[in-house]
Amino acid sequence: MITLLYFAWVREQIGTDAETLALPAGITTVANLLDWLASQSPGHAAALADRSRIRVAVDQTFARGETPITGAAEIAIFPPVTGG
Amino acid sequence: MITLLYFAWVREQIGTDAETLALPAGITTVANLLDWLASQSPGHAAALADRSRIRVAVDQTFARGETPITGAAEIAIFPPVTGG
Amino acid sequence: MISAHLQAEPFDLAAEQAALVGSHTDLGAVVSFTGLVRADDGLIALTLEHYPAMTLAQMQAIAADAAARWPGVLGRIIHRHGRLLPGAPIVFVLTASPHRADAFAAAEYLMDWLKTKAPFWKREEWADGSTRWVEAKASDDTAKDRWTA
Amino acid sequence: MISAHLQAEPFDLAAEQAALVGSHTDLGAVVSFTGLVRADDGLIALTLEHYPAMTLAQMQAIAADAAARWPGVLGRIIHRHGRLLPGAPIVFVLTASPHRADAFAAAEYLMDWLKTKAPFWKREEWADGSTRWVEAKASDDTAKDRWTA
Repeated sequence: MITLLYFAWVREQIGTDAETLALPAGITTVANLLDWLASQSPGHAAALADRSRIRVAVDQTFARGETPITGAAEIAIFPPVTGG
Repeated sequence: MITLLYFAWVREQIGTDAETLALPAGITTVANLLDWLASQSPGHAAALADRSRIRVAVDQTFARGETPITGAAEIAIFPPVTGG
Repeated sequence: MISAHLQAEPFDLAAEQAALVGSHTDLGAVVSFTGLVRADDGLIALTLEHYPAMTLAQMQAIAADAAARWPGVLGRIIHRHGRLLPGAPIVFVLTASPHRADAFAAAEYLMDWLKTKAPFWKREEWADGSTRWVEAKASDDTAKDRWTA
Repeated sequence: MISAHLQAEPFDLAAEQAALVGSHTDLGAVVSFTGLVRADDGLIALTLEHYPAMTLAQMQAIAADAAARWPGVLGRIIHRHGRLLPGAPIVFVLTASPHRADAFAAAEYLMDWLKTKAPFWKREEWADGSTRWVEAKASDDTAKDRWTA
């Protein structure tokens, strides 16, 4: 099981701030995860439509598309941070 | 008549913070003034011995050796400023 | 040592400065930066969302990084979260060092990071009832890049 | 508008900042610099002598110069004179502007001038009873030269 966290307009478009789920086999990178998530609901699809506007942290560390997620406990998906 | 003001160790070595006097004829620049002043007392001579350590303001504007002083009301003589 | 703080409450500039300087007598220079919510025309409020587990850790990491770059600098950074009104203080950086160059440089370095890389998302509320998520600014990225080039 | 003040009395950081920001709602960045008398080993006191007719006028001139270079910046500079003990605040620069870069740049510019060109002379009193007039520093001249090159 993995916990997904959503922030800002990603959260609003998906409609929840967190969900815990089991990933299907073959989902081993951040890019795999985003592709699979986008197929889960129209909200997920809308939120993830433009990947250039999506940033990801795996276990609270900024990650890239090729970052492995096997064994991760918490993955956060959000827009580019805007700072303070 | 002209007023001379002294600050910091220039003041201490000359022994007064101000004096008002009449300049002899031919004293028309800052350099002339310093040369003449240095002959006025041992304190003046000591204070003005090293001209590289002396700065001058004529009527409250920073001046150089060649700056004319004819008509000036107030000339201040002091060490390089050290700021705050 | 530069400490990092994440809070909803406002901060007290004079108290923070007094606490930082404390009994240190070798400090000649203290620099503060206070960021305020600008009342851009029609802005009603700004809400800062953050990632609780990550935002403070990232702030602590940049504070440690700055302390390593400027070993003589003491400091603290404070960032607020939640809903803030125009004019409200939102971010604070305080640095102190024996001489002014290090205090200024560390404060600017920390602010460049806080304004561009700190994990916050800002939502604006406007007088016409609309809301808008602030987009990341390219110009702020450029300011930060001065330090990593 | 950047105002200049020359006084024997201490200043109140929070009050100065509140007064400067006042009801301006377009200011996003406030930078303060506080210079303290450093307690270098054995220093008992520092006395600042100034040239009453000239020192404030020069401070007002640099304030006007900075205001012209950074037109969006509001600010104030305060310098104390007289005898000050280690730890005492001696000089203060406060700048505010819509964005941080101008506020930082104007504050550093003003401080470079105040630390090097302001017409003050400093006399140190030491624990062994000796006194010494501080010499002008070449390194401070260099910092100032960044702005005139």
